[in-house]
Amino acid sequence: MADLETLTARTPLDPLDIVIGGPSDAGVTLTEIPFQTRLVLRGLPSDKKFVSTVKKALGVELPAKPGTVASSKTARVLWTGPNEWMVYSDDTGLAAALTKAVSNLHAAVTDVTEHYTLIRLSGRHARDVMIKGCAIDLHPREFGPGQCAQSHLGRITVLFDQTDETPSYDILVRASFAEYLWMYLEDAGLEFGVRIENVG
Amino acid sequence: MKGSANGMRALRGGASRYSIFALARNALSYHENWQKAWRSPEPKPEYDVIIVGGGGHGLATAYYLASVHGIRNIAVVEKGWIGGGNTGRNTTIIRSNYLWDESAGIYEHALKLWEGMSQELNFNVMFSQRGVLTLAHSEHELKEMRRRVEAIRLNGIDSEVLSPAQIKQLVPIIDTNPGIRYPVMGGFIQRRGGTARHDAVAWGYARAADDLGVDIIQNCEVTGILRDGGKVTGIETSRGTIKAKKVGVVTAGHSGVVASMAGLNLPIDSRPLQALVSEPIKPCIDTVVMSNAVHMYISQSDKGELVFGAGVDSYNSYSQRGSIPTVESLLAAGVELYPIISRLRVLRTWGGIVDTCPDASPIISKTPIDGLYFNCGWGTGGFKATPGSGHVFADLIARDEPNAIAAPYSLKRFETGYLIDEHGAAGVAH
Amino acid sequence: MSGQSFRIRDKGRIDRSKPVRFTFDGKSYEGFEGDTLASALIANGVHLIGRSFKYHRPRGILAAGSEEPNALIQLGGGNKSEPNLRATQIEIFDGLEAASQNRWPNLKFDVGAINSVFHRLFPAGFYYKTFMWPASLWLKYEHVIRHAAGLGKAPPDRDPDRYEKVHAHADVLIVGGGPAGLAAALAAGKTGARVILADETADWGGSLLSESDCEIDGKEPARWVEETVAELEAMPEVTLVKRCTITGYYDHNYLTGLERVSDHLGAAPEHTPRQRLWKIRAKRVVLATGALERPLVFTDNDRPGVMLSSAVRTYVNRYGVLPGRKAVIFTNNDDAYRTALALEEAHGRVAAIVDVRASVTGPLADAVRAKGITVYENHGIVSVQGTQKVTGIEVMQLDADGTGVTGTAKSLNCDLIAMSGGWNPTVHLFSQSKGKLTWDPEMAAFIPGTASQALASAGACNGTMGLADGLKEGVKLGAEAAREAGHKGRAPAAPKATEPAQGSLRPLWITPGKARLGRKGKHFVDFQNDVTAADVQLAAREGYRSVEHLKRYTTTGMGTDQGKTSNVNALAILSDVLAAEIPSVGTTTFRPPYTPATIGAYAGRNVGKLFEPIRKTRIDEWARANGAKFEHVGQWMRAWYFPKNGETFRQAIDREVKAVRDSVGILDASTLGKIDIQGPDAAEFLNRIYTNAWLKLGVGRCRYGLMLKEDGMVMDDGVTTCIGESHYHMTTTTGGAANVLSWLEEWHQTEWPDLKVFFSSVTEQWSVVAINGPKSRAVMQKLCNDVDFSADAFPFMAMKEGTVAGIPARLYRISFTGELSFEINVPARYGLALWEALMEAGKEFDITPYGTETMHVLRAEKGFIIVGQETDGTVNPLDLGMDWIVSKKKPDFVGKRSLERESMASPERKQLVGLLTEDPQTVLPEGGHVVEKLKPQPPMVMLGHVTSSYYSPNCGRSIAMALIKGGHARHGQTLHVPLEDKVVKVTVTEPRFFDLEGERIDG
Amino acid sequence: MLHITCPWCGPRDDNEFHYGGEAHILRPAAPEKLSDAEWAEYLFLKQNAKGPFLERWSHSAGCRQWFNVVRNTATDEIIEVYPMGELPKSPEGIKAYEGNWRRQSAAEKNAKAGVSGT
Repeated sequence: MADLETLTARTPLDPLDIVIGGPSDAGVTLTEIPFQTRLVLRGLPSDKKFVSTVKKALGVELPAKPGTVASSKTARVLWTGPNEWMVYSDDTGLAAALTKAVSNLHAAVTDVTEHYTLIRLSGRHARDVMIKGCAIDLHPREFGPGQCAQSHLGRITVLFDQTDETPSYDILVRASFAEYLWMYLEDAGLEFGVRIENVG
Repeated sequence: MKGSANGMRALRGGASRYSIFALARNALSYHENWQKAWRSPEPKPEYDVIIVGGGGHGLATAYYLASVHGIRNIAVVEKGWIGGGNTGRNTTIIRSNYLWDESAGIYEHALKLWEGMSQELNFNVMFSQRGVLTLAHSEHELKEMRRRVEAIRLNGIDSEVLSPAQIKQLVPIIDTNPGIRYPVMGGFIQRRGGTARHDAVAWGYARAADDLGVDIIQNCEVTGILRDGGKVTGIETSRGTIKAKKVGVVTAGHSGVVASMAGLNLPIDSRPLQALVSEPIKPCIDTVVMSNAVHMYISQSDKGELVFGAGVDSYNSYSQRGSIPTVESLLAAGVELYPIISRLRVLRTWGGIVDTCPDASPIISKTPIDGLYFNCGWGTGGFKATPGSGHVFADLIARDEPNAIAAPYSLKRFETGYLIDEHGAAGVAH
Repeated sequence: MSGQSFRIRDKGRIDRSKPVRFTFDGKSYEGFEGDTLASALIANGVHLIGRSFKYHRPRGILAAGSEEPNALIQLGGGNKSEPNLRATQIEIFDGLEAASQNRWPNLKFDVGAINSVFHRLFPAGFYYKTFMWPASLWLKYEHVIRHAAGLGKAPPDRDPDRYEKVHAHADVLIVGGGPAGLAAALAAGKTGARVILADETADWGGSLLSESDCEIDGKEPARWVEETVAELEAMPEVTLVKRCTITGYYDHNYLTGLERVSDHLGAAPEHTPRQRLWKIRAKRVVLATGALERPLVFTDNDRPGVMLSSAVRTYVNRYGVLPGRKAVIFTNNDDAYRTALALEEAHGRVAAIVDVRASVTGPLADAVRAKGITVYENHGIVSVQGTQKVTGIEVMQLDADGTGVTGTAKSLNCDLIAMSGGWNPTVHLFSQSKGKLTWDPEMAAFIPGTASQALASAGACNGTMGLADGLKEGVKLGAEAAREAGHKGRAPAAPKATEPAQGSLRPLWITPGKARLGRKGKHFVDFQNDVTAADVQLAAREGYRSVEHLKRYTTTGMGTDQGKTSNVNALAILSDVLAAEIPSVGTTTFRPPYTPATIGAYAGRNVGKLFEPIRKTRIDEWARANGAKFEHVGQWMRAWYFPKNGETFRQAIDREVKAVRDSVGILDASTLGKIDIQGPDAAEFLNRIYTNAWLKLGVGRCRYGLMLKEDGMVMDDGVTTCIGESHYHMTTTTGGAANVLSWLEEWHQTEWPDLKVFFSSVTEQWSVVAINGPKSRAVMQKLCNDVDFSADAFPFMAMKEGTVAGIPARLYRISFTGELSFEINVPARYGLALWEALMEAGKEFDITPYGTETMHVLRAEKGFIIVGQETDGTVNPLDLGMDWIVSKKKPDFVGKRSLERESMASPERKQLVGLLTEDPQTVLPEGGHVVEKLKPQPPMVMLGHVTSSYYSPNCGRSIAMALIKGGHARHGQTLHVPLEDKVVKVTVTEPRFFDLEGERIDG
Repeated sequence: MLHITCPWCGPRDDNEFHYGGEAHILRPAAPEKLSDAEWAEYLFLKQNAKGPFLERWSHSAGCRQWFNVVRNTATDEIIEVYPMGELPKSPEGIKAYEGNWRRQSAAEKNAKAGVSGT
């Protein structure tokens, strides 16, 4: 029931009643991207059948290099472990399709769309905000678009990838930690000015 | 307990006895005539008992062997300087309000000895019974606290439940706002608990033991444990071989290392434990306050430094240094509970090595080797136990048989499964 | 009025166009921008700054940097007040308020000074020797001692300022912005390496800013500094951080730094942090931390007006102030002669130079003599006149071996004594990094030996004292470090530098006085803690022969300066007494932080609402809006109960508990841990992890499982469902979720990697609503028409998929209450919608929302355990009477072998029982302990404790569960629970109280 | 703060990792064949070496993978990182492995006799 979705779907940040807006020259902007399809894909890279099947289904080769991202029209695939990937997509049917594709292989597809939400941190000071709470070296020489990492941010664990040179970081956070992360980023951004672009 | 604990037996007669009068008298001679607190003799070829480890526990063991059991031919061998291990690195908290009967037994035994220590040793260890307050921050912790308090009370040990209002009165700098993440929902205090001057404990026992003829040998590292078949015959040291009928090992932080010299394996991991002090400030907290939920405890030294203790670091290490995030979260918790400390400054941080057992309880035990005894695995509880540990260990060594207090702490328990699980009993969130 | 009568007309780097007003002890003064509080006070002729810790002796300014032991200040008031700051480090700003410490009623007249009258009663460690009788009085003595001690005061309340943290990474971190550090930074920067250069002061250049008698590449040192800094600032990969003290050197080249971002501005602009904690991981580190000058230990060397020689030069050349109008230089080396020349150049007068060396020659000596300044060779200062400010001295000739004096004393008038006892390289960070120090007899100091991390020391901190050599070393090591970090590039040529040549020094650790040491006047070693040479000797005589014993017994080096000016002097005096070589006596270990670091900076933003995450479910907002009371469960906030207006806790719970059994109740169970398990070997894996059998669980079927630790103790429990071919959905306790997932991963990866199975957490993928009670089926049927809810079609412990209120859902027929019950799982975004739909549909049955407390009561009525309440890590399944779930057939599972130890089945173990109080209305306190033989008062033998206790409206009485020794054999026995105020009589029963036949499960 | 190189994610600060204690403690394949004392060797006894020590870590804040590390517990220097199921290759690691009393323990013999993990 489509209307039900629009009427009642709630994102983990909705209860914060966040006010959209802020200075136009803000050093960072914050955006929530709540209901994008997110799938945990498990399988063995050594399993040729698995790799080729998945490539067909996602339209892109699974990133084999730790901390890298591969993108196609349908999906963005982040390396999260030697036998694990995080798949982002706007195709709501992807979960079913992918599950079906790998059904008789040693592989697993787990829908975690609701388990997480995604917060996009962008702007000329985005990196300065990130390194306040993240110990990974995000210097352009070390970390750029197409790279992802799982690490601590403040007091929680997140998965993030850099999506452009601005820089912008898409930070995937467990739904129940989203409120904390949002408050954290807002506070950390204060000295540079924060603009909120979208929530929910 | 014989002589020692009840009898305030005056050691050191006359000139060398410490008192305000002695101070005045020596002032006249510009303090040029004070005797050595302890001799630093050359090791003899043989002793009845050798205690390996010149920390508080080892020196206390030697003292009680001499004073209670009348054994005088004793050496304490220390690889560095006495009191240089955990004795001189801990946060000096003393209490006996433990959950299990066995723990209450040993720690209360210790506390009773603390209460007469300065007088017995004629050395002011500054045992300050300012009270040790333990906080509860959730419904779950309140329940755990109630369980603990009831057990302590029925063991005949003093313990008192305090309301947040009473806590605020006792510790004005604490934030009792119910809205914070770890609200102060209650607590219990052991008024007989408190702190002591850690170095003084080692020095006091050393001086008293030395006075009874015990040889305290510093800068003497044990390199081997000599055996004849199943019996111990002495030790190899950096200063040569020393024979002995019995050897008691009390080397907190290095128990595993020494055990392996005797071909023994212990159920022990050695972990860093960090602590720090702030710059001295005028008195602002008169009690020791512990908060297990946020892994921090705080007290204020007589010099005015705020003394903070953290939780044990997660990995094995002998480097006497922990990980900085442990300190960061300790101090965040500090500011959360005591907002006024934010602008104060950390003066000194350090790490000790704690030997932890799977059940977070110590080992006071005979070993498969006749005449070889181990006292170790005190984890973070070592300092408060010092006199009790030394007292029962001396008894074990002298009689080659554990008394009722020491018996539960045998190595055998890891085989049978009769553990005394103090951290298990701390409970997990449901 | 400009009271700056000690300001030098044509010197200093202060900005005379920017006067700054500040107060000290309430009196208003003027200084200039660029002044420190110390230099500004000197400009105004103020030299009495504080009182010492023990004897309350008047103290002035000893140094010009962070090593200052005396001039400690309480800065500001209210919640921004800060104790124990060094006047030498405080940059003044308009409106700054400073106050002296540790004195009463005021600085000039301090009652505490009485201590110095009785000083002979207070030798080192006196407190160990007295205050022992009667024991009961110690707390009283202690009270007095505590209030006498303690320096400054904490602010009254919460800190209004912000603190930041930043993680930084560098190819090369250079610590110290003096000549060597700047040279190193330039060399490293030119290779394109990522360089961080940090300095603890507000200005680049370090010692160069204090010198007027040297040149670099033919330029004034200050010019060279400006040009170098400009060049560095132009390099994109070079980060320059001023006012940043590198405080700690930890494992694997991890260093911390504290940057004072806005302290010098008085108040931080909005949102700007006050301070920032840097956490730096560096591939290579170059230490260029300089050296600290040593005081000389002579009679009454602590009087205001006695200063370190280099500090005097700094005040003259860098700040343009004259610390005294007539100076005496007291030294054991040539460097102090530069101070004499600097003073002369600044129109100050130098009464004489007193030098302990037998004969002094060389360019500096010649220059001084050329100015007509008398040099007393082989002499020492034997007395100092003036208590609140030096007024004069007496000098005498030293005897042959320098342990006594001969001849007659000559008196000299002076108001300043500039002393130099040589230099200690600042090896603190090197030592923190676990590097080994070695003793350099040439300069009589410790210098870096073998390093144990990827670092190098350049310049004075390496014992390289000459300017030219320091610059050369900086350039070389900076380029080397960059190369080792992977950045090629040749080292540029080192700048040429000229400065007066210097001869060697004579270490004379104690300057003899007229009387025997300790008899007349005091030779201070540690100024802040009032430790004298006599104290050090006393400690050694009493057998405190290790350096650590010395420190701890005398407290030397334990002050807020951590012995920067005292440690080596103390060590040397100790080794004298022991007649041992200094290196053999050893040095003390240096511990972080290098200088005291703000607690708030370590806390950063992890305070208040950001102290720790609080996790909420998607139904939380409804509970809040509907007046729920909450409890913390691990990191989660859970609705505890839902009081209606005016209800007490007990009334609310009774209502909720009855409502569930009479009609229907609704619970937010979303916090339960959920793990998605897939793979052909999933069942086999579960079979090894759980105590019961899992190989034959059909699709759509649920089973309760118990997990043990390898030691046989209960770890976690929950229901796991087979939701498809080799696909399982595991639930765990709320608090155990994370642990269980790591537990599964650990066993899989480290023990059974051959098993084909994958685990993923899905805890928050699903919102879970449990509805319980006879009417729950009716409610379900109203909202879901694609599932047959009849008991046969949808039996207990089954799972079905359906659509509830239009939301795709998984329905589990499992029960934690013993009632007919459904746990509805929907995608989290619809959690709130589902809840509201159920509330609406349940209206006609008066559906009752309930929280964790009612859940606990209901499960207790049925005797279901809660891990963490009935268990505490020391309880095994047999103790719980759950033998039924421990498979006898399976060859092995985690914990099986431990369970077979004789002790695990011992009848003496604490076992789970029910307790019924004699008076059905009495509710036992949880945590109460059970005894068999009641005694009039403690101690008494305990059997165990009450784990759960409630009033059960459904049983019409109180119920309780307890773990007691031999409990299973005690059913029917009468025991006692002695409480503080009363004793409760109880009867032991089965731990089950309601619906013993289990007839309600189908509604 | 230790800098530990996750075999997959590269060098990270130690607080991203979960410590797993002594490595190469094989789980007995037939526990029932062991005496209580022998079982206790597997369950409780530690090597706790001062010096090169073989230990397990898991990158819990990252890829959640377990691996082995040779670390000198006296200096905290990390000598080698190697995968689960393999043995150390560094001389220090090999020495530490072979020198461990566990190699002779009944529990390990029992484990090796049957199917074993790492």
